[in-house]
Amino acid sequence: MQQLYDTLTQRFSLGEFTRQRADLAFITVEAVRLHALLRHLRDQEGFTHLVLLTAVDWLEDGQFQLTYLINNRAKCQDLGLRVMIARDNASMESIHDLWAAAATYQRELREMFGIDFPGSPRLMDDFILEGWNAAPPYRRDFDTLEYSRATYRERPGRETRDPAAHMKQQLYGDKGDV
Amino acid sequence: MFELDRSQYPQKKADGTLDIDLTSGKYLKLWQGPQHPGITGNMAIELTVCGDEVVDATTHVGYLHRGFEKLMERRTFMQCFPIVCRICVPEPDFNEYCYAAAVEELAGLEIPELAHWIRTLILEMGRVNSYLMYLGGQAGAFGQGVIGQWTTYVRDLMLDRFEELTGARIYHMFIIPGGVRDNLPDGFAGRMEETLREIESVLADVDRVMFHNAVFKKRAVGVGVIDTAWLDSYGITGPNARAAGVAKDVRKDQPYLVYPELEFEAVTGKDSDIYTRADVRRRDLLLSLDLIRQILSRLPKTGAVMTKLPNVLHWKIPRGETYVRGECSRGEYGYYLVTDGSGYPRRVNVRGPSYTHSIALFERMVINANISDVAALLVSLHTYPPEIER
Amino acid sequence: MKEELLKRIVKTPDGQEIEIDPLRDYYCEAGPTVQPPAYTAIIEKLFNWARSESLWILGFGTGCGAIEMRPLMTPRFDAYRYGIQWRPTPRQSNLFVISGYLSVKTLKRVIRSYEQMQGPKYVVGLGSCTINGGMYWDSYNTIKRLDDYLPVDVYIAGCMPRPEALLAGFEELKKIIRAGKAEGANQYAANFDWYKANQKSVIHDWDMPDYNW
Amino acid sequence: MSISDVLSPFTAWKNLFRDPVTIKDPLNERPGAARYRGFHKNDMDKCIGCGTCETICQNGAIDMLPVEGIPAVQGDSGLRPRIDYGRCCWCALCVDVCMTGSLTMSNEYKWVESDPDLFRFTPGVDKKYWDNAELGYQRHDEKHLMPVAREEMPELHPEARLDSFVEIVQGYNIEQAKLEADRCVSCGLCIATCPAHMAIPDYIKAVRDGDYERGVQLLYETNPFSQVCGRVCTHCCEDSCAARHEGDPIAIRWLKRHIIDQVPQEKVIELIGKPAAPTGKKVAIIGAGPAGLTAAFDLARLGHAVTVYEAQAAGGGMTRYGIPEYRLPYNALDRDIAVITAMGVEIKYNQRVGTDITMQQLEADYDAVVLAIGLHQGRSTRIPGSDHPQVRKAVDLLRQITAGETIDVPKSMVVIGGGNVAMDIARSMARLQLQHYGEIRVTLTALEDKAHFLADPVEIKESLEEQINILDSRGPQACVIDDNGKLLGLKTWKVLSIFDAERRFAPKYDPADEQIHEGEMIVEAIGQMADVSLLGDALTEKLEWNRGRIQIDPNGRTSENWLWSAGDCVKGPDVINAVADGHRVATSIHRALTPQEATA
Repeated sequence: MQQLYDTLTQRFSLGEFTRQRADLAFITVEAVRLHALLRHLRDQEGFTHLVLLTAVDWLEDGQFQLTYLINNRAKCQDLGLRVMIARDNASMESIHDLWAAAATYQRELREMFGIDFPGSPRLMDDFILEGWNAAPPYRRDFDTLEYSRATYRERPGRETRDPAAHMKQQLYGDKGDV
Repeated sequence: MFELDRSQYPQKKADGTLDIDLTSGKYLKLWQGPQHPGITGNMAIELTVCGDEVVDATTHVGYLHRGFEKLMERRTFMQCFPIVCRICVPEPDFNEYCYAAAVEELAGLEIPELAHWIRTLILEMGRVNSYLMYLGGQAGAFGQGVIGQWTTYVRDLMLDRFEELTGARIYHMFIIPGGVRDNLPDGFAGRMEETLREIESVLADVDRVMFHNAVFKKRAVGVGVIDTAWLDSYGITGPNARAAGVAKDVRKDQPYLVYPELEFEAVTGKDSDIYTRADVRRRDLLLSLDLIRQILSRLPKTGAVMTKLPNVLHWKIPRGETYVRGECSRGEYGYYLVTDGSGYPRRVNVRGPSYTHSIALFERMVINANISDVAALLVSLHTYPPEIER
Repeated sequence: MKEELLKRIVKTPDGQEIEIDPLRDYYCEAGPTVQPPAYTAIIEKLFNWARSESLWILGFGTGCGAIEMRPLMTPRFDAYRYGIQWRPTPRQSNLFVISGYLSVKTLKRVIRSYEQMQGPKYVVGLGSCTINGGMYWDSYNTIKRLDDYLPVDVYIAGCMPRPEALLAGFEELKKIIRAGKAEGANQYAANFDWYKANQKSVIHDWDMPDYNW
Repeated sequence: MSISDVLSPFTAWKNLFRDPVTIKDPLNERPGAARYRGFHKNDMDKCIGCGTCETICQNGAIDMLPVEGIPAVQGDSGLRPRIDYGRCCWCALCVDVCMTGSLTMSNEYKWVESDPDLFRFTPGVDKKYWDNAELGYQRHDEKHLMPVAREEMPELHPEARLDSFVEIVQGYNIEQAKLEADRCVSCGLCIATCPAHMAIPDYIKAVRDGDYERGVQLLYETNPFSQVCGRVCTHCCEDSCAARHEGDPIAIRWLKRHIIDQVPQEKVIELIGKPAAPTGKKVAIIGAGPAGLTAAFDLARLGHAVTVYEAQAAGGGMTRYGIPEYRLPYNALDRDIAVITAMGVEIKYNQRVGTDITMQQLEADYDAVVLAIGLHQGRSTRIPGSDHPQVRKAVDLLRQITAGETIDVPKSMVVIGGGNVAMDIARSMARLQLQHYGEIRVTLTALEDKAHFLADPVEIKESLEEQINILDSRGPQACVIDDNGKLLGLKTWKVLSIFDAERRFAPKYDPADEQIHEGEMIVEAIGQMADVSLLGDALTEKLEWNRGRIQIDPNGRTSENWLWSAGDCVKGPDVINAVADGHRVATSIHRALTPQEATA
C-alpha cells in the first residue's frame, strides 16, 4: 500500500496516509482533488469497486469526514479516501458519474447528514425518512434519546434507585443534629 | 419475453429523464408493497407500467429504519453487540462477526483459535439458513409454494442446531467482541450431521422439482440478465456477481477467519439470469454444507473461546478507523467503524449488499420487465431491506 | 404532500374538465362505528366461537418478528390446523400481527391496512418493541407503545417470540374472543379521535384521509 | 428444456408416503434448549443489588428497586433488579456481567398478556412458573466481562525488608493503578461501609481517567488522612466490594494511596483551597491523632481558630506511636499533618492536658473543646507474674521505638495477642533482634484459632514470612519466673473454646496441653484503653459514663455542652472510624457555634 501511496504522490497532492492493515489504508485528500483521484484509481490502478461512501461527523472540529472506500479485487487491496469538508452548508462534488450506485449513498448522506451533492440524481427525494422535520438525524448534535422522549410516549411507572444513594438514605443519611 | 428490442423504450427526454406523461392515460402507477405478497420484507416498489410492461421503477425503503448507526453512537462497545444482529434477520451473524472483528482490530485484541473456528461455523450455518429462505422465496415468486414448505422445514432443523449452540433461534448474539460465548455442546457434530443429511435430501427434491421444472425454466431462464459491465458501476457482489461469471467471493479474495484452511472453490455461473442466480445459490448452499462438515471435523475440541477483556463497562478504544468485510449469502457485508478514543463508537456504517442491489441495480433491471416477473426479479437479487436502511 | 394527492383539474376522455380532490373523492368520509353484539347471547357466542377458530392473519411483515411466521405457515408447526392462516390482503384478514418495532413510516401503512380490515378485527403485538419500545427505546424513528395507535388484544413477550410462543399467544387470543372481550375494533371506533390524535402526533406528513375504509 | 423437466417435478408425490414432519403439540413438546436464553431468574440469596446489570443494559430495561423484606445492609444495597419485558432483548449481558452470578435465565419462553403493563417483574421476588426451571443460560465460570484478579502489589521480599523499617508496600505505578481501577464497576456499595463514606467509585474513576488532582479533591472532601488511610486503613470497604464475590475485591486502599502519591504536597494544599473567613470562635482539641486532627481540619476550613494540644513530640497519635514505620513511614504521616496545619491549625506539642494546662482553663478559654485522646494505655492479662518488669505492654514498647528511645532488646520473647498490634510489636521486635543478634526468636500466642485471628490476613502472612513463630489457640496462664526473679517464659494451655453459649467471653482450656514458651521478655498486646486521668476529679464526676467510656450523643457531644469527644477513646481503635468521628464532632461543633437561623 505504501508503494501505491508513493506512486500516487507523484501525480497528486495527498494528505496523511494511515496504514490500518496489510490490505487496508486510508489517505486524506482535498475535496477538489477527489474526483480526479478516484477516476485515476478506478481506471488506472484497478480500484474498480466502490465499497461504500459514508460520512463521519467531527462536530468539535466543525467538519464532516467523507470516506470513499474503494477496492481493488485483483490485488486484494482496500483504500479509504478521507475528505474533510466544512460542516456548515456542507457540499461535495457528486461521483455518480463514476459509479452509478454512488447516487444512493449520496441521497442517504443528504438526508441523514444534510450534505449536498449538486447534480446527483434524485438527491432531494425522501430516502429513508418520511415527513422528517428535525435536524438530520446522523449529525452528532441531534440527540436521538431526547427526540424520542419528546415524540413517543413511553409506558409510565418506571423508576430506579442508585444503590449508593439508596444505601445512604437507608443506612447513614444525614440525620441532622440530634 | 418481448418480441421486439424494447431496450430503447421508454424514450428519454433531452435532460435524461424518461419521457412519460402520466396524464396521458397510457401509463399507470402501481405500488408493490410494503403490504404485498410479492415483496421481500417490508419495502415498496413504485412501478410505472404501460400495459403489463414496467417502464419506470422506484424502490422505496426506510420502513424498517431504526437508526442503528445512531443508536450505536450512544452505546458502549459491549452494548452495541446485542443490537447489531437486528440489522439482518435471516442472517444476523454477519453483523455480529463484522462488528466484533472491527472492534477487536481497533482494540488490538487477539481471539483464541477455537473462537475463529466456531465463528466460521456459525457464519456458514447462517448462510445455509439464508439460502434456504431464498430458495423458498424464489420458487414462491413463481407460484411454487411447495418448495418454501420444504426449505422452511429444514431451515427450522438448522435453527434447532443454532438454538442448542447459541441459546437462541433467530438473534443468536453469540459472536461477542473477544470471541464467542461458548463451546459446542456435547454431541453437536452428530446432530448437525443428521441435519445436514436432511437438508441434502430436501435439496435433492428441490433440484428435481424446482430446477428441473419446465415452468421454472420457462419463467427464469434468460430473464433478469445482469450485464457484467454493470458489476462495478452498481457495486454488485456475491452470488449476483458470481452468476455473471465473476468469481467474486470475499472468502477467497480476502480470506478471513479460518477460510484459508478450508478447501473450496468459489461457485460461479455464466448466464447471469434468474435461473443461474438460483442455481449458483443452490450450489453455494451445498458448498456451505460441505464447509460445515470440514469445520466440524477439524476444529479444536477444547480451548478457550473468549479472550480476556478489559472491564467492558469502561472499555475505551483508541482513535482509529477500519473496515471489516465478510461474504454473506447476499454478497459483501461490511462494517466501517470509526473510534475516537472514547468508550463509544464515533461512527459505524454498515454496508449491506442489498443497498446497491435493490435500489440502483433493481431500478435499472426492472425496466421493460413484465409485471408478473417483478417479484421474481426482486427475489432473484436476494435483497433484504433492513440492511439497506439499518 | 405528493403531487398526485393534490387537488387538480383532470380532462376526461370525452373532453370534460373535472376537479378532483383525491383525498376526498377516492374515500368514504364516514368514520368507523361501534358494532353492537348480536341480539341474543347464544348467537353472539356462536359468532365468537366461529371468529376465534378462523384467525386470518394479514400478510404484512412489519418488522423482524415476521421471520417466525414462515415456520408457522409451513409443515413443522403448521398453524393451519389451529384455524390460523395468512391472507395477502386486509380485506380478507381479521388479525393483524404487528411483528415488532414500528417505524413511523411503517406505522402509517399499518394504520391504513388496519382500517381496511373488516371488523371484528384483532391485533397482536409481538415482542418487547410493541410493549414499551424494546431495544429501540431511544430511536428517533420508532414508536414505543403500540396501544397508543391501535387497540391491541394480546402481547407476546420475547425478542423475538418463538413460533411456539406465537401459537400460545394465538390460543390466548382465541380465549379472549370466545369470552367476547376482543373488542378492539369497537374500541377503535369509540375512541377514534383519540387514536387519530396520537397517530397524527407522530406522523408528520399526513397525506391520507382520516379513515381509510 | 426437455421432457424430463416436465416429468421430474412429479417426483414430489413421493412425499405422500412419508411421515409428516409436523410437531404434534408445539405448545408443550418443545422445551427451550439447555442454554436457551429465556426468562430471567434471580437468586435472592446471592444478589447484592449492585446494579451492574442495570448499567450494562443497553435497553434501559432494568430498574433497581427496594424489595420488602430485603433491608439494605453492609455489602447489599437491598435493591433488586426489576426487568421490563417491554425493553428486554434477551442478550444476557446482564447475566454475563452479574457480579455474584445470581442472575440467570431459564429456558422458558412463553408469556402472553392482554395488559402490556404486566410485563415488568422482579425475578426471584415475583413468583413465576419458570423460577424452578433447571435448564437455561448461565454464565461460564471462566467467562467474565472484566478482569477478576487483583493487580499484584509490588512489595519488598522478606529478606530485603527484615532487618530494617523500610516501607514494605511499594505502591502501584500508574499503569498498574489504571488496570486495577478499571476493574471497578462503580456500584458504590462500598460507600456505605466506609465509616467516612468516602466517594470511592468517584476517586477510582479519577485514577482511570488519570485525573489525580480531581482524585485529591475527592479524597479531601471526606478524609484529610489519605497518606495514612492509603496505607493502614482497615479497608472494610473492600469487604463490601461487589468484585469480591467472583474474584478479588478492588484494592481500594492502594488506589487511594496511589492518588495521593501522585500529587505533590504544595499542589494538594492549593487544590483544597483557602479556609473560610475567620468566625472569631475558638476550639481546643486534645490529641493530635486522626480524630482530633480531622476535626481540627474541618473546623479550621470553616473559619474557626483551632488549637490542638498534643502530649507527644509529634502528631499522628496512634498512627505514629502505634503503627510501625515499615507499614506507615513517618514522612507520609508528616505530609498529611502538614496539609492540616497549612489550613491554619495550631498544634502545641509536648503539652499534656491535666499537667501543663487544665481542663478548666480550656473550658474558660475556648468556645468548644474536643477530647480525642485515643487509647494509649495497654491492658494487662493479669496472669500471675504479669507485674514482672520484663512483662511489657505492646503500646508502650511501640511508642518507645517510634520515639527513638533505646530498648533493651531481648534475645527471645513471647507476644500475647492475635490482633494487629500483636503482629506490629512482634515484627518490630523481630527487626530489632535481627539488627542486634542476627537472629529472630519471637513467639506469638493467640487465643483464637488460625481461622478466627483478629489480625489482618496480610499481617499474618507477612509475619510468617518474617519468621515469627505464630501459635494459635494458646491461652496464657502464667509468666514463668525463676527463683532469681528472671523471666523465663510464658506458660499456656490449649484453648478449647473462647465464648460461651451466650457469646460471652469465657475461655475454656485444656490444662493437659500445657506448653512453656521461652522468652526473656513477654509483651502483652491484648487491647488498649483510654487514659482519662487528665479530666480531673471534678469533671470526671460531672460527666456521664457508659461502661468505662465517656457517654456521648450521636454527634459526639458529652453531657457537658462545651465538651465533645471523638476517636478511639470513645469508639474503639480504627483510623478510618476516628476520621469519621472527627468529621461528626466538627459538624456538631460548627452547628453549635454558628448562630442558628430561625428554625423553619
